[in-house]
Amino acid sequence: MQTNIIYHLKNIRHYYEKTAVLDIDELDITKGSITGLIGSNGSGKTTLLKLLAFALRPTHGDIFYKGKKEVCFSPSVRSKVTLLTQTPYLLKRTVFENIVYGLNIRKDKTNIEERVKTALLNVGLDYQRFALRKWHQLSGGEAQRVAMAARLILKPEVLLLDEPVANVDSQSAKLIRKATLNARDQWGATLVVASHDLQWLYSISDRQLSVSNGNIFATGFENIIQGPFEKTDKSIVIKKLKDGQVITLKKPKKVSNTAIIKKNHLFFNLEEPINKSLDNQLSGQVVSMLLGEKSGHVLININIQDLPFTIRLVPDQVSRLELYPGKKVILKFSSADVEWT
Amino acid sequence: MQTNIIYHLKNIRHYYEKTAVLDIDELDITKGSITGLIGSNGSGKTTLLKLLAFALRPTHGDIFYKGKKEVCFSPSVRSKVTLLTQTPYLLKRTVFENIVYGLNIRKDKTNIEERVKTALLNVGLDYQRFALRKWHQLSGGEAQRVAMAARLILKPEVLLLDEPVANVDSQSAKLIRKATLNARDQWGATLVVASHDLQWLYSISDRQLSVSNGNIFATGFENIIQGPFEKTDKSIVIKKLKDGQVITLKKPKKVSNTAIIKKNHLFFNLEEPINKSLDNQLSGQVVSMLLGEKSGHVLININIQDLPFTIRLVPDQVSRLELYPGKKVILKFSSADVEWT
Amino acid sequence: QAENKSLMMATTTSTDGTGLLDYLIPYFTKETGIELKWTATGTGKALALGQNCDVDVLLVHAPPAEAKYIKNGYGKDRRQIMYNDFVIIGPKEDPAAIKGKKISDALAEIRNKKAVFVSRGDDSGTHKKEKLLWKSTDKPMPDKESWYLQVGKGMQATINVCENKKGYTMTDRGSYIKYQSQKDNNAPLTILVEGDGILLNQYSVITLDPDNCPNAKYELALKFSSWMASKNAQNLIKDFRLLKQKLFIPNAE
Amino acid sequence: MDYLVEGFTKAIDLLINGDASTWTAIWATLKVSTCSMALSLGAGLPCGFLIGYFDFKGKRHLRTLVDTLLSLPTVFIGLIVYAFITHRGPLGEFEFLFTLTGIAIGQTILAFPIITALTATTVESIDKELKLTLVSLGAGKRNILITCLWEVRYGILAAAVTAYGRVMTEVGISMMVGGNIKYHTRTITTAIALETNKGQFADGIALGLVLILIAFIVNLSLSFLRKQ
Amino acid sequence: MDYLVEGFTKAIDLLINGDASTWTAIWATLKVSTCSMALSLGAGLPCGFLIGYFDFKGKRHLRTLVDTLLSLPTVFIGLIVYAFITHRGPLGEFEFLFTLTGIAIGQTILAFPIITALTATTVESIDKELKLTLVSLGAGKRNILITCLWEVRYGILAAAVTAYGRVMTEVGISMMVGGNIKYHTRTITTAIALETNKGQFADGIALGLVLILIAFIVNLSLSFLRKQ
Ligand SMILES: Nc1ncnc2c1ncn2[C@@H]1O[C@H](COP(=O)(O)OP(=O)(O)OP(=O)(O)O)[C@@H](O)[C@H]1O
Ligand SMILES: Nc1ncnc2c1ncn2[C@@H]1O[C@H](COP(=O)(O)OP(=O)(O)OP(=O)(O)O)[C@@H](O)[C@H]1O
Ligand SMILES: [Mg+2]
Ligand SMILES: [Mg+2]
Repeated sequence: MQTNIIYHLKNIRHYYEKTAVLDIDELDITKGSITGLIGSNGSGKTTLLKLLAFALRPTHGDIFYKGKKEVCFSPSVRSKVTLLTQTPYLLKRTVFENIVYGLNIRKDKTNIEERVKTALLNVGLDYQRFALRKWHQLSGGEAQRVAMAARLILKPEVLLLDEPVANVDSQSAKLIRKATLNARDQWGATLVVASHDLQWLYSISDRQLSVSNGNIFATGFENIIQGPFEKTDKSIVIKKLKDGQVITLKKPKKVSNTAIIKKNHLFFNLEEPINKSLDNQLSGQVVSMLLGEKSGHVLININIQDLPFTIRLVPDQVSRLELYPGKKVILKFSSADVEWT
Repeated sequence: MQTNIIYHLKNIRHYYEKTAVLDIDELDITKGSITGLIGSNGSGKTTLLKLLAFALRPTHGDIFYKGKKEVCFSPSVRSKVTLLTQTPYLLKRTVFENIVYGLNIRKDKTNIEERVKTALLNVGLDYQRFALRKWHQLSGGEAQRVAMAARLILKPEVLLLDEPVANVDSQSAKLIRKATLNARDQWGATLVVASHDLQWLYSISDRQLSVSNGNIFATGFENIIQGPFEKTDKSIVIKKLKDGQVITLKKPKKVSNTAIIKKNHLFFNLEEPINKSLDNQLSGQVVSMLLGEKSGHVLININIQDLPFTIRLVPDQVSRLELYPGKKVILKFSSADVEWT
Repeated sequence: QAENKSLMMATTTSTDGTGLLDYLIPYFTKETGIELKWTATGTGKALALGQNCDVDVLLVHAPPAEAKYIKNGYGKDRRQIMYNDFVIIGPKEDPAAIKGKKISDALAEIRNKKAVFVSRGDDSGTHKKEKLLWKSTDKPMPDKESWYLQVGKGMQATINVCENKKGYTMTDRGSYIKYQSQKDNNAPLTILVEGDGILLNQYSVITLDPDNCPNAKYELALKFSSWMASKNAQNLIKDFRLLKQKLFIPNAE
Repeated sequence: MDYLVEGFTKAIDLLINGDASTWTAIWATLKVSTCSMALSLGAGLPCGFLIGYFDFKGKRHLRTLVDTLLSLPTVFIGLIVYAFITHRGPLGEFEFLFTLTGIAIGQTILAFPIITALTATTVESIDKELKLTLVSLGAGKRNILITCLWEVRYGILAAAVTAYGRVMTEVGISMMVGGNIKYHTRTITTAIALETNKGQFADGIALGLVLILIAFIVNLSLSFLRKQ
Repeated sequence: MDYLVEGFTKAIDLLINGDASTWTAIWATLKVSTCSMALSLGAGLPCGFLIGYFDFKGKRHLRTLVDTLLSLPTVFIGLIVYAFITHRGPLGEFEFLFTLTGIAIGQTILAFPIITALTATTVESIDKELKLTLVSLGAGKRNILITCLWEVRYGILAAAVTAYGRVMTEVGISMMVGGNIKYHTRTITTAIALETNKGQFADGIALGLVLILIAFIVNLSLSFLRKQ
């Protein structure tokens, strides 16, 4: 069991100058898993990925790789972990040279050309058209995909992807998804992927972590309500929405500005009531319904005003509830079911 | 009428070295309109936007701005048209200085601070936290949004946005959407926006142009089938899908590799048949359903194998058809209804 | 072997600049089989090089300094080889009217008239001599006076400044001839004072004291100094012409 | 060897109770180098920018030319300038010969290619995105010039410092054009050359140290422009 | 004025039927400058990289120091080197005095700070993303050094060219350490100085032109490394 935990983070705190940006008490990542990182801008995804890539040293705390505490440049991680940075940097060389760079470092010279061909193919680029292009002769998405190819060709143990499909068209996104899954299935790579394209991320990751200003909850696609909240009496806090609707929540023990409501605590008006006081009844609208291609679940995004909620159902549930985008619905949940970070 | 056409492109051909990347016979953009550019990577969106920004001179052809033929640096466009580049570049200064840079150029000094505050607010950044940050102390999405703010504050006549929401979280994407619409409504800005986030793009643009290797069709969200096609007899061509299904299409007059099928020529099996030979009957699956926030329409994405099709319905149509993500459907259309570019 | 058959000499710019060495040394090498290299610098640096044993022999012209040098035990057996003489040159117009005067009077005139006088000011043999002459006018050495320009350069450069400043200067004849030749003999500066005994400019060869510099090639150095004093060499010096004019008068005992 | 030590003490002595000649030399050096730096920067920065920023045919040849000018020997420059400003020369009437102005002219010619070449290289390294951004923000030609130079300010600073070092330490021009006239056009470097020629190595070292001290003070004050 | 023209013709004459002394001078110049460039690049590039790439406390002060070394007068360097290699000096027995080796040593000291300072500045301008990319691709320290320098190759080239110009044109070191001995340690620049001292301005110009021609050829061949 222990053996197949590849990353173990302990009491990680990271500061830029004085500002804390990451605060992780404990985090395990199992071998061969695909972890999705979700979080608003500036929540700390990139920072976390840099830490995992050992490209940045945490201000406090240790990162264990395969049970051993590792740091920058230690040979046991150097050529095993690779990171696709958020804004990929291409060396001032041809596409071909960019892709083989990592191989050259590893002194790996076996049928390069073939492998470059396949690497490019995996990201949907044609060898003939692109191999000899200069680094600056690419479009945004093409550059992004070349960078991706340069990582895939290394067949690394750990593949860290920071926004791999930003600037990438939907077709290519599919390809990258395929390549990603392929990496896991073919050589058992462990992947950590940060993306704002929830549908895409949901379609590749078997576990989602939401990052919210430096904190991590090992529970993806939960519904996060950010403060500010107003205190009324000792026991509860409330958040007023623009249209006058009010969300009531049980007061947090320690001060906190981030409330979480688990999916399974959310109910539709259409569902049969259950023995529980669902004191929050919020009317909203279904904005989108996405099929999670791996799980076969359907993700249903509902806006209460501009507060987004997500519920996960199986297709026939959906059809039973007769949901469709644009449909008005009422969401219910109990103020007691809130969890605070 | 003529007066409210702000851009008129005529016989534009653009080449990088020898390779042609843009080929537009004619294109008009009306004042105060919001145009969405859709297209796969490398289709030419960025190039087109650079041309519209007069930051790049087309190899052939002319661009008329408000009826006058304009070129780089001509004062009548210089301070009126502004472009948000795909990978935003921040000057090596503080966020504040970055945002006011354009104003300084315009010698505009009236209550700067207030305007910066609102500009930052419009992209969801807090003045206190960010104004004095250095350019390199920002996360990817924050940088993107700062760049956006630096454009919005100029209140330009024309705002060209290249992937404004790549790297941006969904909340901020909403804000940017609001700011964009606001720009049009408040000071009648004309916008051209390129994005791969179709839902988002659909939610802001009143007209979509698909760019496909250098060609432009003034018809958004149509279904584009890219070649290669196999010729069988003189009159038709076919495309075989992996699962053996076959698409048959009327042969193009001039050689072409891109077939278009208009939405209104697509039909569901569930719909009552009409007097027309729908010789294409393709089985696929609904993958997502998105509410077009402006039009109130619902976009339904269907995959026939990995060939994406899009249909646009009104919500109650959807509910009548009882569509939901994951549902198997049959798409029908007539091989005669194809259009070739 | 050839290595220790080669000799290093430090000399003054005038001997090198006039081309005397280029003319003379090949004969020396031919006759003695000794290769001679030389570096031409100011007298002061030449002596310093000797003092540090970086050269084997010196050919210089600053009798007082030389005496002191030998007294300090850096040098040995100084041998007079030849002399040329110094002249005072100035503009043809001769504003201070010093033509034909005794040297001390001439300098006095220049001082009174505040006529521009350009000095080497580089502690070279020439400069030392000039200072000597000023002393002979039993007035304090001029220094900050606006008409007294100390240029701290080689002779030609100094003459050059002098011409541009339309001033007077003291130079060795050789350098003047060379300068004259460049102006193809219609030079704005002409000789105004010459032939005074005090104006003689004695060149001597000095070998380094082997006690001070054991590594110095004393034997070869002696060979050189005696060759320079030899009939043969003296004749060569006598016959040396720069632009058809005698430069150096051999006077070795 | 020992004259190094001696030179050190002498340097301190010079600075504490330095004689007039030293101070005038220092003063002359400062005046001349400042002046020539100002001129060469004024001319070199724009030229460097134009060469570096724009792509035009013959650009590479122009670069080669400028790079070649980096190898102009100071004595050579001295001779050229002299030819023009000597009394017989075309600019004779201005009487620049044996003046600090004359030296400054020569040193400007010396520093100009350095500033130009290094500026051009730095500007060439500017990100294409920046150019695009500036144009799209409505920057005019002047804005672009200034902003770009500011973006690569550290490169420009390096160019300036390098040129300054060259100007401070050159001898050939000061000798030829200035004439190394005591109390007038004698600079520290010509003084060093002179002392060395005299065999007064210690004094040479001392003056050298003084020069370096000056350079150090200048660079120290510049270093506060550096990235913290 | 007229000696400029004369010098030009003389230069051509020198090159066509140049006398032995000219050719030896040219040869000496080439040997010495090549050697000192090789040494200073070998030492300066890594130093410059380390200073530029890493952030450490005291970095700014180190930069200031290096920048100050840019203002080392050549005569001063000459004196220092002389102090060590004179027969009385600690390195006396190697007999570097009045040899090209001696000059090369001095010129290396001259070029080293230029290479270091300019390399450091160029490397500092390297994109943070590059560093991250290299590390994440598993590049070792040596890979990083080489790749980074290659990424900023034009900046490095500029540094080299600037240093080369400095080395080619310096007089002080060659004079002091080399002794300007005809047929042995006479370089083109010392020859120019000598001719000028003799008042043979035309010859000075001629030799200067020869030097510039050499520099031109070198830069021309380098220019093919430049961006097309
Ligand atoms: N060099 C820096 N100095 C100071 N603060 C920084 C620096 N880099 C990032 N930050 C801050 O740290 C926080 C986390 O940054 P990070 O890049 O990890 O966010 P992110 O989750 O990747 O955001 P995005 O989705 O926009 O990429 C942000 O608030 C950002 O402002
Ligand atoms: N400098 C260049 N030299 C040569 N070809 C180029 C250059 N820049 C872009 N291209 C090519 O031109 C085509 C259009 O590029 P463009 O950036 O306009 O595409 P795009 O639609 O913006 O793609 P993306 O969605 O990835 O941004 C691409 O095929 C690209 O490879
Ligand atoms: Mg990020
Ligand atoms: Mg683009």
